[in-house]
Amino acid sequence: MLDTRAKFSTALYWVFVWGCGLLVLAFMIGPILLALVMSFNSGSTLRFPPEGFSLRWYEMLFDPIASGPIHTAAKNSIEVALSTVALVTLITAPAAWALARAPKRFSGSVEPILLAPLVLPSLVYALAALLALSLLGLGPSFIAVLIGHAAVFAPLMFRTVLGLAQRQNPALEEASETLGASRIRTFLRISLPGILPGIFAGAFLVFMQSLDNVSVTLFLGDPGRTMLPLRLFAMLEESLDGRVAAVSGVLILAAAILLVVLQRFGARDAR
Amino acid sequence: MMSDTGLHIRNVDHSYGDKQVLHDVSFDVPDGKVVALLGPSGCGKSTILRAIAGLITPDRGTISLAGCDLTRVQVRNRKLGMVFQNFALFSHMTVAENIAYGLAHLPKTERKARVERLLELVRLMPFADRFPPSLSGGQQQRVAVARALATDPAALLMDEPFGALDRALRAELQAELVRMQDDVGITTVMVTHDQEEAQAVAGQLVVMNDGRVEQVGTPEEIYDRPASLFVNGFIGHANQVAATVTGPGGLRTADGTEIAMNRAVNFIPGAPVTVTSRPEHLTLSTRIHPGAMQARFDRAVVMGQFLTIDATLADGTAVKAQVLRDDGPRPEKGEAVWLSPDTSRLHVFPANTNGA
Amino acid sequence: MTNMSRRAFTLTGLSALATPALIRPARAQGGSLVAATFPGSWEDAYRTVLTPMVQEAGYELTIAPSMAQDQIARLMASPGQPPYDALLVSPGQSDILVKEGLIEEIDPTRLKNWDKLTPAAQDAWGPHVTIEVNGIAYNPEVVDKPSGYRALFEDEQYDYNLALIGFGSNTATMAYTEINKAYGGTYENMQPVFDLLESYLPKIGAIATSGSNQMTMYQQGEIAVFMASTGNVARLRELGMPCEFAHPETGSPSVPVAIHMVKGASNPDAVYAYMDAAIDAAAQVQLAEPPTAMIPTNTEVPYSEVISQFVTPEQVANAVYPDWQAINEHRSEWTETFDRLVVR
Amino acid sequence: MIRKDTLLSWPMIAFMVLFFISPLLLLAGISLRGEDGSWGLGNFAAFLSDPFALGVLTGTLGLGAKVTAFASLAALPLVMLYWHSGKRMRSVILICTLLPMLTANVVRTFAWVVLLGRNGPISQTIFGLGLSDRPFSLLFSETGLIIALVQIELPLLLLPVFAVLNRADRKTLEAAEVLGAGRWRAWFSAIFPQIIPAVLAGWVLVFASATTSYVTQSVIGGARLIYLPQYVYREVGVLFQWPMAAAISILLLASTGVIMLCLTMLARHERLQGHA
Repeated sequence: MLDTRAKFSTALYWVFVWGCGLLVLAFMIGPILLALVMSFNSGSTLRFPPEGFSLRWYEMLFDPIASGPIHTAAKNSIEVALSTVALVTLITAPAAWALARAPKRFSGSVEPILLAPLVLPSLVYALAALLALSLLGLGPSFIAVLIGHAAVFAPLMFRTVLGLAQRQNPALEEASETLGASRIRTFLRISLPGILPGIFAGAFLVFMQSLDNVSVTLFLGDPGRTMLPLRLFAMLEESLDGRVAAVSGVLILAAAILLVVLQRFGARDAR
Repeated sequence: MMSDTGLHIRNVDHSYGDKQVLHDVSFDVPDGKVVALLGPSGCGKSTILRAIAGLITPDRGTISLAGCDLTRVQVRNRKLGMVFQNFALFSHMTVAENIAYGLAHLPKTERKARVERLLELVRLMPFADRFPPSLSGGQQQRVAVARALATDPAALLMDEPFGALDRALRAELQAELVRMQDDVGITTVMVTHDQEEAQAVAGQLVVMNDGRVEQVGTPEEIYDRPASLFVNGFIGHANQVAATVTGPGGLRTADGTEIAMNRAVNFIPGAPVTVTSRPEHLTLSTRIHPGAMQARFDRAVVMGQFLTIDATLADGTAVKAQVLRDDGPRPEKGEAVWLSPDTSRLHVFPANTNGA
Repeated sequence: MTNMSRRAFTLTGLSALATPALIRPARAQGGSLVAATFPGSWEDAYRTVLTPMVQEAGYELTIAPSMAQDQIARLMASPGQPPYDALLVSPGQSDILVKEGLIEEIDPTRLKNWDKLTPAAQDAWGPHVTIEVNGIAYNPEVVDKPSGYRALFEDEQYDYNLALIGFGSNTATMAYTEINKAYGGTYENMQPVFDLLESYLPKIGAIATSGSNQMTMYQQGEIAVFMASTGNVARLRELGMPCEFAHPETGSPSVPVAIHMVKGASNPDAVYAYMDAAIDAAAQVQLAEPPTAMIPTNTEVPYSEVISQFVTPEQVANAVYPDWQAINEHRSEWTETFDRLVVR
Repeated sequence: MIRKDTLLSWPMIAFMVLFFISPLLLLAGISLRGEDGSWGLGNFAAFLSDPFALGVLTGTLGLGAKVTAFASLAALPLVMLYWHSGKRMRSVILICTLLPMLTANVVRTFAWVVLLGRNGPISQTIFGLGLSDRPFSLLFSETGLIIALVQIELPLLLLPVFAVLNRADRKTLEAAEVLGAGRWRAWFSAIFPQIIPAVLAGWVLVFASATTSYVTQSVIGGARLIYLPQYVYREVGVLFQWPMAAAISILLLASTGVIMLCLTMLARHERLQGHA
């Protein structure tokens, strides 16, 4: 009696773990796969199930005349995203590296400031930044978006680099110095390889987030330069243009490829 | 003592924040000799090693090597080899690359030859292209030593070089280090908390406690003539008994046993002292004996030809004695026994106040 | 500012959010202008059709997509340093602009195409570039042609198929005032329409966040009827959707769209060149075709095939023109009432 | 005084203080400005005394709480599966978790617009099975919004937990089983306590993210559901009430902050319990 109950409980356990677990997994990636499927839809509207297979939306998306504005928006957004990654890397990697070695009291009091943007809504920040800008008599511009993105997304890289830098044995750098290496050589040959996976992972996150951000871009962006997420949302809202699905397909593919590359490269200890 | 060869540490003080961790540390390492810095963890031995390496700048004092003052020299120009605790190998470089790291200034062929020579020295030739994480602890240690020796350093510093290894391997590598030291003959400072290791490898010990040098000497000197109660207890076992000075050569232990020393002690009568004795300098008897302390027999453990005896004095002090197994009595547990010390081997220190 | 009408905020509207100190985007001064247009197909069409024409006239045109309401907000925010040189708005907003002194009367002699405009389009504050005729868009595969506004609320076949939208939309605002009249209300008393909406809410198909949002829902089959302009219907047909346009029984509320010159525009010559291009016959012929299907105001431009399917020049001439002054007086209050009515 | 060893961190600190902290302080300042130019808490009072606005505030916090709760429920079996999985399966789960987080917002929103619609698979299935008398739309409903937000925010909860599980000791589970605990009890008594701090950290992220995800809220929630972010946008972009927008932002910030603080304190407390 007790035995059958125990057996039943164990069976239930595995049904729950595997059954519900896989169900949740499907729930997480289902919508993404659906977006991918829809992008090959041959019909003119985005109904599910799709009417047939075609590459027409991709053709249309890559057509430089029909989709010129999308290309421009993508170019603008990639420009901002790459600049953001560069700026963030420049200020964040050295800071995370230094703070991993700084006295606990110092790093403990500084880290909350550097990590705050992770939990503060970027919308509120965007509003605040816009107010500050207007107070200074400046207008939205490329630089404003760049700085805004850097401020909001820097913690993403800070966290990934800090994690690795903290786990890096400080004796490695000392060993390098006792072996006669200069500070620069020590940094390039010893410290940097240690935190590089963190920089890559962080750069990836920052890039994706910058490319995807709406609120900061919206408030701080130059109205004459359309950015990709705004453009895509306008498309999504104005008419369910199949190109939205095609863009989704491209973005999913990009994310997946980068993810696999990252996994191969050094994600082994990035997280 | 010549001051233009060897490594000399003079009056070094250092503080981390408000906490002073080194107090007026001075000792010398003769050219080509191995000195072990020995002490419990947190005694400042690693700090002094780091000060020698240049990884920290001491608040006061000088460090000189072969006549040159190192105090103002940058780490990378000190030309010292260092073996770190847990080895600090560069895990993203191969064994050969690790060893070659300090040889960037050499031409390629010369560098290659030197790396090969060192690989041979530490017998790691087949592992040249492996990455450190795939090696065993002993092999990693040898890579660390080879890397430190590669630059042909004026002195070698080793921070707990055997700490990460298991016991059997440790003895083997210690022997190997001694062999290598005989070959290379390099001035070496080694930090350890393990007295046996220190004694096995080093000709000179520097015993440190609480940021201070307690005693410098050969292992034998330190064992036989400890300069302090701490050293006495730290190197080998020392039974400690509270006593009072009764006269120029007389003591009375806490339980009233009168001990007559064969020499004068430099304490004024009435001063509280701690008397120490090595286990092997106590003899056991089941009958009352003049000058012997009465104790309760607890147990005896066979250690080869010796018997290690645990007993407890009337005031609760635990005492160990080591006697030859063949002769001597075998009391029952709880039986009263008498322990008589070899008075010529007793040490007398001011009363132990900190309980160390 | 308080009389500024409220508009349900939309994503597209957001893409051109008002900023108080928005200074003109960095660009070469002198030979260029920034013109605000509605985002979406307007923006694309103006960029492709007008930019080369303005360039030919020697000026560089930057199209800044922005909803009419946002254009005003930005202008009000930075007095003396207008972010745009030219605006694109409907009378609802023109009225406010005139009252706030944000735009200038133009000099018609500087427009080559002025005389070709229909008399109604020759507005002293700037030429009308098109006229939007509004009515009801419906899906003939799902519902019958509605006879008018009342049928939408009274005929059961439209239940769960009708989309509504807030008073931010000109199309919707005009529809509501017309419906209100049909149910016995006046501009001063909108209670009848609000009562109607409140009782109808349980049967509503969806409430849209913006005019264009309705088209997305329509495409998805989420709704089958909504208040639309002929341009909306043309766009949906272009996307392959079955869609028809119905004129309401009370007449089709119409609204012209005009280009205005911002007071203090950095380069009036460029603005004139831009206006001229927008009312040029060649441009309007192109814009009259799908997907924009804008009803031309240039008399030399015939109604394109797609436009002719919805309206005739006679219908346009007889269209209903709402009283924007009365609407603007109450609009913010209506917006507020509507928003609170629909939020669950 | 700048310590030499912290030198490299100062550019970032300066950057964040200058470009992140000071605008927020400015925002807090502006929120105190009344319509008539006076200073005070008038905006907050006006917002909090308006039942409609208050409803938006509680609705927003409620949305955050519901999303957090449902995300936790959904996370549980997957976390357990991850724990039992080998290396290969773990990396599959990890990639499946990272993918939704790293795909663009527009993709996820777009997918949900299709999925939740009246002609979407969910509605069609339920209608097809005869469980509903007509096709229905989950779009523009709170249910639909919660479903979408749970999918979007789930990785934020899972990743910190996975990180803990990667380090967790398998032996504790074995010990529990040796002691005779059933599968369920073994998991909940041996493993679950270890992941609690990570779960709390995840909750903070999910809550903060769900309450402020403007885009998803407005596209999936539609016009009939209004949350604080939309309210802020409306004050800025439509009504042009800057100080009011600032005040609402500060309220949004404060409510998230308070919840964050509570959870952090809870995490500390639990950890203390764990040690005792």
